[in-house]
Amino acid sequence: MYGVQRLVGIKRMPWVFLIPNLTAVLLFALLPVFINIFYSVSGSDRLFPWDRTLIGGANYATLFDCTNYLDPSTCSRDLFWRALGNTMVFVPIQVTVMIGVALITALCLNRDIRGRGFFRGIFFFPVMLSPVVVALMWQWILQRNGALNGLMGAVGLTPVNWLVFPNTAFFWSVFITVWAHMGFYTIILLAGLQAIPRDVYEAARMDSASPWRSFTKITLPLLKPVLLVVFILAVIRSVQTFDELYVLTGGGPGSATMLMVQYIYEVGFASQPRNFGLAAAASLLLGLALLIFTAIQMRISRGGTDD
Amino acid sequence: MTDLGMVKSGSSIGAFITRRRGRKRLDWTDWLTYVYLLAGLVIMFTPVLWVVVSSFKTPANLTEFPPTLLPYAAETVIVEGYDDPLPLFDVTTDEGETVRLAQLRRVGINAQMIDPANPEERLTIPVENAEPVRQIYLAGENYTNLLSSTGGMIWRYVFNSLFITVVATIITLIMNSMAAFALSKYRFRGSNMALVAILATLMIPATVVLVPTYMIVAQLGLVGNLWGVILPTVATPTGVFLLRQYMLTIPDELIEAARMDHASEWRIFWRIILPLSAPALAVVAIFSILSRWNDFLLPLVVLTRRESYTLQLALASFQTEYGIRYDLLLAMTTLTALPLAFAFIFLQRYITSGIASTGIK
Amino acid sequence: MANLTLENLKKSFGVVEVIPGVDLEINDGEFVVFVGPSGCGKSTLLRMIAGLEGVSDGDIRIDSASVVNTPAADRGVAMVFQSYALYPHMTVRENLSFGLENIRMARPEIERRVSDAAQLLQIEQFLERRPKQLSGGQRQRVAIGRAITRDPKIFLFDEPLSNLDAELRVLMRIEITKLHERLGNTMIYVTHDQIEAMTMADKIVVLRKGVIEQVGAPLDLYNNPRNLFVAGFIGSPRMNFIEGSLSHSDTGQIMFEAEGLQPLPLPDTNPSLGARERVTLGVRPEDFVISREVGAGWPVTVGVAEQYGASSYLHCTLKGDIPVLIHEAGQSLARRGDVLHIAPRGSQWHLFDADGLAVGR
Amino acid sequence: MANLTLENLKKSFGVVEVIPGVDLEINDGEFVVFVGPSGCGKSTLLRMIAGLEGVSDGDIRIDSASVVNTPAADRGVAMVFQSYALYPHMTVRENLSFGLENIRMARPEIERRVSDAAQLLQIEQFLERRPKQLSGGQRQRVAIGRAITRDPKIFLFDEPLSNLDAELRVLMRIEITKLHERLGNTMIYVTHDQIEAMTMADKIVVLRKGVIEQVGAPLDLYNNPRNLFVAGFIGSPRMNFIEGSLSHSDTGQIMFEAEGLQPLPLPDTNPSLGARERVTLGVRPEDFVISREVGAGWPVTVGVAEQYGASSYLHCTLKGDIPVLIHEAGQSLARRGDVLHIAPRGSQWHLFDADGLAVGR
Amino acid sequence: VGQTITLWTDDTGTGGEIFAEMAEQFESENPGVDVVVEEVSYQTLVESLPVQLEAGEGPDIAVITDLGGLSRFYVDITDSVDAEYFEQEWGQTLGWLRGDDTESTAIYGMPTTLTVNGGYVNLTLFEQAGVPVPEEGATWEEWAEATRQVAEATGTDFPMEMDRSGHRFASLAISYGAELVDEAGNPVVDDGLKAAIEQFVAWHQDGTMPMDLWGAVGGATHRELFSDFLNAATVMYFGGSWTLAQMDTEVGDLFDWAVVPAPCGPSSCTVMPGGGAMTVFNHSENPDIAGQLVDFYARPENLDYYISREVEIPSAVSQIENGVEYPSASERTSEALATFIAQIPKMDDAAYRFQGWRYQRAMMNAMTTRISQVLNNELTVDEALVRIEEDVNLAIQAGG
Ligand SMILES: Nc1ncnc2c1ncn2[C@@H]1O[C@H](COP(=O)(O)OP(=O)(O)OP(=O)(O)O)[C@@H](O)[C@H]1O
Ligand SMILES: Nc1ncnc2c1ncn2[C@@H]1O[C@H](COP(=O)(O)OP(=O)(O)OP(=O)(O)O)[C@@H](O)[C@H]1O
Ligand SMILES: [Mg+2]
Ligand SMILES: [Mg+2]
Repeated sequence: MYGVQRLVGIKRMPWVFLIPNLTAVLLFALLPVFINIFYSVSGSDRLFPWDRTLIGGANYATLFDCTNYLDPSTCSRDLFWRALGNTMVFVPIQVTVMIGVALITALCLNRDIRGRGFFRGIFFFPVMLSPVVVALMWQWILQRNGALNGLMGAVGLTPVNWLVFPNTAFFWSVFITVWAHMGFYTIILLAGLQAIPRDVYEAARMDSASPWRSFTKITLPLLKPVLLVVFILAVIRSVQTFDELYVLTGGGPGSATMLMVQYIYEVGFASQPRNFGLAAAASLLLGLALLIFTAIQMRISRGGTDD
Repeated sequence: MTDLGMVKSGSSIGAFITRRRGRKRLDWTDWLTYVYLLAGLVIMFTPVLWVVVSSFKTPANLTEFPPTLLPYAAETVIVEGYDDPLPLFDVTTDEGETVRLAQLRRVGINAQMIDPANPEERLTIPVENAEPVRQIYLAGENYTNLLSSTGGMIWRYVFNSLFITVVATIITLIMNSMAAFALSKYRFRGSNMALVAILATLMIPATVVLVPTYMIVAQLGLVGNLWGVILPTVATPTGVFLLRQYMLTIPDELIEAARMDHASEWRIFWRIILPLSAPALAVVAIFSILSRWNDFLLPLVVLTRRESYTLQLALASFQTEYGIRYDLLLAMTTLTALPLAFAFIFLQRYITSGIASTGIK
Repeated sequence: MANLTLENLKKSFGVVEVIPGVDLEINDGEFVVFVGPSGCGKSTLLRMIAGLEGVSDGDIRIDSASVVNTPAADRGVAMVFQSYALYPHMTVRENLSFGLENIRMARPEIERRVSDAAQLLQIEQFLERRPKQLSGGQRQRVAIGRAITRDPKIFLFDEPLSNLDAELRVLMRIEITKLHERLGNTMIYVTHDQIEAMTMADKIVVLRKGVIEQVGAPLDLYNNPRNLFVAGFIGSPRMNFIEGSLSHSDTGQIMFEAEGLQPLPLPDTNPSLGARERVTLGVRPEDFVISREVGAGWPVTVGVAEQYGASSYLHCTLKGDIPVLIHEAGQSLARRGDVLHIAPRGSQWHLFDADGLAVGR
Repeated sequence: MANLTLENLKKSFGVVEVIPGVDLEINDGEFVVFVGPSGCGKSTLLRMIAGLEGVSDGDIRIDSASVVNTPAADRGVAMVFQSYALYPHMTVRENLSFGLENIRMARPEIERRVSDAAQLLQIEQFLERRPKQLSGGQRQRVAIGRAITRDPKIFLFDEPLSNLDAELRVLMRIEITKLHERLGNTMIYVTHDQIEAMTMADKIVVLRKGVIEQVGAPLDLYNNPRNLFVAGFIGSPRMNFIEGSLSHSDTGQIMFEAEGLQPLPLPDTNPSLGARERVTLGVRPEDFVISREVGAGWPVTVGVAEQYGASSYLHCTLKGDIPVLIHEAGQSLARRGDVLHIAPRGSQWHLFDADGLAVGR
Repeated sequence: VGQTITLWTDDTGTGGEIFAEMAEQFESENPGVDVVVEEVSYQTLVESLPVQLEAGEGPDIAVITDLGGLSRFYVDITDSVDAEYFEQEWGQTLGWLRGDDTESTAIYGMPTTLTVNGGYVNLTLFEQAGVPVPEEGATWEEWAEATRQVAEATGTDFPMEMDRSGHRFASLAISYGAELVDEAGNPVVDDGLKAAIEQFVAWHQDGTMPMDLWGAVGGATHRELFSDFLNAATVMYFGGSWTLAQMDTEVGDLFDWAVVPAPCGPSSCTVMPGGGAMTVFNHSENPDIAGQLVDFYARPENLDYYISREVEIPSAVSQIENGVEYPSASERTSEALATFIAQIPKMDDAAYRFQGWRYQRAMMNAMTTRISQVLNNELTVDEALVRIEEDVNLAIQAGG
């Protein structure tokens, strides 16, 4: 390795360190995106770009083929719009609930209580389960003859066929994704909480601050940078939600829980023949939406902190 | 002059409610915390516990509704003249007595039963009068069936999963930390570009680029090869980000000191930076282990041969067009989650301290 | 206004008894400094007074009312933390008014108090800045301002200047002294710094392992330490200690003898002082009479001669390698290797018995 | 062994010129201390000598060979960093030998050198410990040891003691002085601390904004500062400055006049000193003659009287609110509000012209 | 020089084992050839194999179920096999493998087994309810009515259930007169399909069928709830012949059950055929040897051995006509198999055409997706029909 340094000179050593990772990024992350862009403007179910024919914006036109943009039923690709709509409802709700719950949990775990390590483990445990396992497990619990209905029957409640109704299915979609991922954010928030100096709280105590006021006036503002990271990560992850819901509901009932990524997967992968072009077009639109969101988010957060 | 003293009397009730640690009693916020955490414990853990308990249920016990809390199996008895063991039932006779009989066959609302003590006489009993005799029974055969149904391949899957997880994690750690080192400790043109390029990939859902990724893997001739799963996943943007944030906190003076000590840049990285980044490396390792171990879609398309299957793929093969084998699935789930549970137990204390020190603040 | 009484105050953390029992009376308006080696319980004591730490046993009375069950905020005390503990996300103004808003004080009154405090501490021009945008000294002033706005009966300071550089410390030290003079409140001040203790205190409390060793005015402690610990602790550089024994000379003079050294007559002795086997002689660096004449005292060899410009410190060794530090006013002419002769000046020496207790002259 | 020559050395960061041009000659074996206000370029200069920072223009010569293009490790200089920059994950032994291993030195030779250095610095018993397990002073010694093992021609120290507490600083200061005496290497030492500069240096280099203001022996600078800046910078507490003008008295005495103050005859003046419009009179705190008699000098009012025990500092104000700090040996009897009369002692005063340059007496 | 032939089969049955076992003989007949039989998951065959083939990867031979969809990856093995014998035994199914190309006479592989959709009925419940089991020729409506009566009488949760699968639904649709695909390979959305969907929706609305399958699940996801039948929670379950083995082992003595003849629609009494075919792929380096291996498996004695060991429905005409012995099967299973085999001659041409259509999967996915949407009031039946046609046309566009 010293040989390398002598060869390229110390000035170029950072590139030597960067190249392996950068190569992998270019090859397995950025190149696929560019291939996707090409897919979106070409037709046929052929995998290799050189086998495909250019068709221009036809795929985009198909996606936007609607008679009334306010009513997805009138769109040729109504599922694209429904999935988009669902994503736009799912993401804010799921992220809000997730961050809310994770924050409360982190606050509890940050207290000086017995069994902190144990509880921390409990809340983190689901993060370790694979999405497929999580979904199968909950499907098995929530199905008509599942454990939850058994439990409800046992305590005298009428069993509910949870996954049959759009609203309850949506509720459980949010619940399960929160259940599975909140541990991750809890730990990050916990780390953020622990980074807040203790003496600031003591000062607040001397300053007669009630617990609520120390939370809103001290904890929240000081946690803001971490919350921002958590927020962005949670949004990205939430938009990417796929495996759990695919196994749990397949996007149903109807298309009530079908999110964008599932739509893309079904169009581009699970169908026969595979419509890579349409899937790529949809994914690029999704990417565009994410990009705009991130940009706005950055702008807001930069505007919010003036130091 | 001392209005704080006056506040005291006015807010004594408030003071009582907000009374906090240092007093000998638990205050209400402590109670609230415990209630919340216990509720959390139930919600977070019972499903998992339920899976583990259920993995010991027989298929019949599994499909039962309402489900039983513990795994039960019908008690059976071997009766002379019958090859298979017969299930036992407690039958309430017309006189109100209860006798224990073995069921031969059930036809409609009636069942044919015999008294094990007196196998000659066949009785016809209405089904609603018969209550199966059951005992707690741990169906270890779910696990043994699992092993046999996978044709002894399970160790192969375990090996594959371990190989992918370990190798990918090691490569991830080395590659990410090299990149993070370059991006945190050198000032050079293009460093911002490189950082943005790496972080931008955070936003790309793996599912969406599955097809092109597969194509690239195929072009590299890695289909069916464990490396075809390992290589596309090693350049994780979060890993680079976390490590970089952490390395920013390592004083530059250490590097300068090492340079004055004749250390080459590689040696600085290998002997100084890497050991010092241990907490952040632990965090990245945990995340890498989790995601590699649980990876599903990419292995599904890339790992085509049974010998190259991972545990997750094997798990999925219990859910086919022909139905879900819950008994095997649950056993397998328990088995695949176990190593992670252990990994977590050993590494958990690094997670918070590690994240805390990676400077996400 | 505010007398403070600590009565048999005890504190244990788990099984570790940190403060085994402290009795102390602090009068209204006094400036009391707690000193003691690291870990002796200074902060703990202060935090118990503030109400941030519970009391294991004993009582704390402010103006003869027990406050052990009063929440921190209602005791009428204010604390200035070592790390300032300013709210980093609030402007200086918000920092100053936060406590007042918490007790729902009327807006105009808050503004009046904030601007009064700001004026007093000359931080008016920083009111809209965040703590990050302030220098160390300015932050310190804000921290004090925050305490002032609450108009407390007692101010508590926990090493408030230890994060400042030497020059700023001198300035802030004087400012706090002036503040005390102006406000006239009771102030309790914890420090490691000799100079701060000596120059600021009305009364110094010397602690060792949670036990009060001596209480008194600074010069009182400096001139009449009650024991070896206080003698060694108060004064910087430290008092020189030489072990030896006492005897009577033929002339009735009391002589101090140490191994290898000629017996030295102690000037101004109290004739009642008898002969003793094991005593320690303590002489402060500035309390030696230095001469270049043989016979005028013990001979010492100069090691390092440190010239401060205004004064000089000679690091010397007595026979038997006993180090002796000598202070000489002005710029010394002594060089390494010179031999000087030293003897305690007048009554400026201290004697301690085998138990370390001061022996009256 | 090693003379060091800086020749018109310049450094810019981007467009900011930090060092506009420095010429300096350091002789073999000298102990040179760089002092100057924060940001004046001391560290930059040192790092340029070490080779950690590039040179914008000019030349650095060690033993008359230019080293500007030699890598840091090969210049034969060793640096001791402010934060020690010990490798936290290596034992003391590994810290000491890392640099030697990097140049593939033979094992026995490495061991010999490490044990020599450890013996010299009395850290043999810590060789197997990690830096974390050492106290501040011990760490400092290890840092020095690491420099020693490399057997450099020149030692560079960048504020090596600033992280230690006051007591330890005194000790380490003396140890470094002794080390210098023993090794006899050229040492360059950057510090903020007056005392360190005064007591350790053979030669002090005073820097301001990257420009050398004065070079000389410590007492030389103390007694004969070349300008107002050096006068104010060297010496702690600072020299008192009073602005006024010079005139001749009727008796031919040279008189210093300041607004509102009676003209004061300056003792021991050089008759060639003419009348001047705007001068600054500088008198160090210890250079006042204090008297309680009216007419014996300027009357000052005592503000805070700080009693250090061995000496006292009186913070006084001259008419017109000009602050004057007076040093009194021993324990002063002055109290707040007392009026004292002061005059400069003998020739212990300094005069600076309107440009701040010292005016010969 | 050793030549390696890789063969993939899915891992649900024991097929792989038997193929491997038989391959030993082939290997001894052809020294130097190494046959590697690999059992892969069904998901791999359906989702991953096509992508691999696209990339020129994958096995030499696979037993696949999407017969028409993959036709462009097959290699013609006419020269390696007894073409006449193949045409005679599998004339119709060989056409499925040719996909769009109706002109072709190429032989792309050997259909291995046939699967047949069919209804399982809980006889015990009928008995308890005292309702007679509808005879052969009974219509879907009659079945619905009868099962409703049974469910009501016995307190069973649901009268009928059907796998969430376009393939299952196609059985109903074709019976109702749906053409689904015309001779030219274009999707047909006709009144038959509309009637079938309307009927199907009505059954979900009146509780004849539970929402759990078609209602609660979205997209193209396959879903089954055979456990409902095993738990006697439904009177009739419309699934497939492949569930037989599970029935035999898991129902045991709990109740009496039977496979019933295909219910009739206004148009016909058909169910969908299905099944796998062993095909050789065009990237294979040894297509000749691969073809010979297929030919080897196609030998009558090997075919019989395989079918009887596997307890599957044969696909070869002679076997269907002559019947196959199943020495290892129970009496009830043999009976059920006979019923399944008896349905084969009744199958509508439309069913065969649909099964062999390259865009069958696209159509089936469209049907499952859209019917679920109708069930959840996201679309009307008419809108759904329009969407189904659009979906398939889009797929044809993409595939073209
Ligand atoms: N929360 C705690 N739990 C257990 N022991 C503690 C706790 N806080 C302090 N101690 C122990 O109590 C003793 C006194 O601590 P304290 O902080 O009062 O010392 P101090 O005099 O302020 O020291 P320093 O000068 O270093 O600040 C120490 O031995 C410390 O280890
Ligand atoms: N890498 C850099 N880029 C830009 N400016 C720098 C850099 N390093 C130092 N400077 C600037 O150069 C000037 C001199 O810095 P230097 O660190 O040498 O000061 P210093 O005398 O050591 O100060 P201190 O006593 O605070 O350590 C400062 O104004 C500083 O802001
Ligand atoms: Mg303390
Ligand atoms: Mg510096």
